[in-house]
Amino acid sequence: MNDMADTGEQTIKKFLYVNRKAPYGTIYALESLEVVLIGAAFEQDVSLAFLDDGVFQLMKGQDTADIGVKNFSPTYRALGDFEVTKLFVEKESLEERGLSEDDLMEITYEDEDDDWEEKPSIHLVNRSELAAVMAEQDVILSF
Amino acid sequence: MNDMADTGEQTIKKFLYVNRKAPYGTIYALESLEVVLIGAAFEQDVSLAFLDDGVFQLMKGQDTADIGVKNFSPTYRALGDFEVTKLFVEKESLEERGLSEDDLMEITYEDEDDDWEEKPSIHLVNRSELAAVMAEQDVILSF
Amino acid sequence: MKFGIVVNEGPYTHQAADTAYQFTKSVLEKGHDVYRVFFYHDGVNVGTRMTVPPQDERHIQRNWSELAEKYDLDMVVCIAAAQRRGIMDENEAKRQGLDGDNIAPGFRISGLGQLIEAGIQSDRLVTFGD
Amino acid sequence: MKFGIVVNEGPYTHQAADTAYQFTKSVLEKGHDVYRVFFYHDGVNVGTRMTVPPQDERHIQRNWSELAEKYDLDMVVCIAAAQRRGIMDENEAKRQGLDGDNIAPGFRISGLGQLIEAGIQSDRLVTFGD
Amino acid sequence: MSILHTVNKSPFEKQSLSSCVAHASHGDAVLMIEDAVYGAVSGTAAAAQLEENKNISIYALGPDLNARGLGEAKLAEGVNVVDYNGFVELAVEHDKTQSWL
Amino acid sequence: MSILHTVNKSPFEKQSLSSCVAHASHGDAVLMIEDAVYGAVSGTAAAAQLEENKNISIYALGPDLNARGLGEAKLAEGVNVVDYNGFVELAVEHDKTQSWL
Repeated sequence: MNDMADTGEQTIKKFLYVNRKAPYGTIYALESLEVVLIGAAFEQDVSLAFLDDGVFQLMKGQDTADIGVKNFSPTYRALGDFEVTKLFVEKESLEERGLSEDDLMEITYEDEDDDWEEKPSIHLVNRSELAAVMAEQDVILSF
Repeated sequence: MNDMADTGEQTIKKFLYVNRKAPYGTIYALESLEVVLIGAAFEQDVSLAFLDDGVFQLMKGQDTADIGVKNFSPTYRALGDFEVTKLFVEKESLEERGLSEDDLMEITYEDEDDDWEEKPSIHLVNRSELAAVMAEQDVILSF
Repeated sequence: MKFGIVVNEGPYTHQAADTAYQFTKSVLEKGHDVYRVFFYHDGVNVGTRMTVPPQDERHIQRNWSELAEKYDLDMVVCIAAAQRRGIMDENEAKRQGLDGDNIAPGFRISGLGQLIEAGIQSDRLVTFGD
Repeated sequence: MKFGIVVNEGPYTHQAADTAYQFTKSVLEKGHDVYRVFFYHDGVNVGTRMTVPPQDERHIQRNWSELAEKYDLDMVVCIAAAQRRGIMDENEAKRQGLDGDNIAPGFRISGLGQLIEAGIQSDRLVTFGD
Repeated sequence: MSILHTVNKSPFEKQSLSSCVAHASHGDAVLMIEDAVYGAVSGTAAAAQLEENKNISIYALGPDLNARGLGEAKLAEGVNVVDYNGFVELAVEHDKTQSWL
Repeated sequence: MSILHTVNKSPFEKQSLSSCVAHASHGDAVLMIEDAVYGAVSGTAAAAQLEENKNISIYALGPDLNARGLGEAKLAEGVNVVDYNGFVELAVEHDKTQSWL
């Protein structure tokens, strides 16, 4: 609880949502995203980590028409509107899967502290950098 | 259907139950065993394959008291009474998991065609032998 | 050709119930027969009529119920698996002293023997699961 | 110390609901507090009162309901996940035009905000799943 | 007596595709569906294992590839794409199916 | 700010234990529960990966070991066995938990 900031009655904790599963094969990616959206209303310090098969959630060009399942990938691009702006994607996970950053959707947000400049939400990090992100959290949710 | 024997009205097919999952962590091993027991009444030509984590199902000395889950491992030893007598266990799967045949329960049956002599139900096979067992089946059920 | 279909996972959580549905639909549209669809393990959860998915998502139970009606499918929910997971038809609910049932149209509850029978009677048995 | 517990898988199919139960029981017996137990994904299926497991098996729902009664636990089933999977309380069933509900004693249905709140209010949040 | 093997899990998460390929016999087919279609992407360790085995035919389900944003350009050589009808045809052509769950 | 990592899948089936260990930091603990306790058996590739990493403490849940017929004699060196109470204590001792599902 060392890093927790008490601002009056409001407790602000560092929340990390860990995404390690591919979309569509199971519902975990979608229902994790639903938690992130609801959680945004609580004004915590939110980060998302994408590693292992979780990086597949951010693939561009997803088209689910033929499997009859809803395509929820556009929601990731809307995360900025919910002030969810820190998406850490692990380089090693991409490489092992034959992917690069070019395979991912472009996800940006408008920085209210910097004249609403459009900035990238995705941060490529390597494994040890991601471990450091995990280490500094208060609450880690993974589904 | 080439290998299917028609004996009057009775169709006899070669059924293989493939067990690739560990017990207790998930229910698949138990509910697969329930199918085998019910299936025994249909007098088909039944074999069981244990490979990958499925070999863990046959570990001796299972004691589930402290996890509060029913220990169903004794049922494997009763399979002979249901005339389920062909249990193929893959050697490579055992070795990769640091196990040998000594770690497995002793499972036997009484051979009615051989003066009720007690014989082992477990047959250790290597990967290519197991592939051959799979190839000769009519129906393969895996859970 | 006669197909048997086995569905081992519940709706939404795993894609298995969706893939099985698309596959079964293709089997029928190509003019093959489906001897039986058997729901086992968490697959029994496909057969509850109480799911209310979001409006912009597919309704998995209803998809199956409609397919069953159109093609007169035999859809069997395993009784042992259903009891563990709280899927009941009227008879079972009464027998267990429960105050209501939740089985969806087109599904019936029966024993594991129906799965073995599907294996014996079908030319191909195809399993969908986790 | 205050614990929040998250249960993401249904009864019997995965051990998660059992392990979570044993863990929660130990937390309470050691004198710690449990702020809330939140059931998400297939975990909502723990909260149906219609399961009838074999007599020689543990009754997972009943275990949880009894623990809740003994320690006055707050056990919340996620409404969105519950709707997808057919878990309903009386209010929800009415609202959806369904003819009955199936929620078990000690469980209540509420929103995902209750999970976030558990994360904020608990000293430790421990998740059990597949 | 050939087998249509189906696999539905990502080879980066589970070892079922690897075990399936190791047990497939000459003339068998392996069809990747659901999350297993990630195994069809070229240049990975999973693809290398598929390419090693020349005695079996390799298929991937198109609807699942599209859902996951995997275009033809990303696929390993030798992977054949089929739709649900093609899946049914494969099941008809082989004597039995085996699901590597 | 140390983490108690929990893993519940067999390392022979899924790569979650491997990924967990690769992301654990100095002072963290890894607790194997449910089917992950198979990772505690000595002489396997999984055990070798655990032994490599000397900066983290390794635990396995006793009730799950017993259920699966894994006695102390089969365990790799350096694996500490705890019961559910010990699990709770580990959760208390570390600042947060992370479940590798």
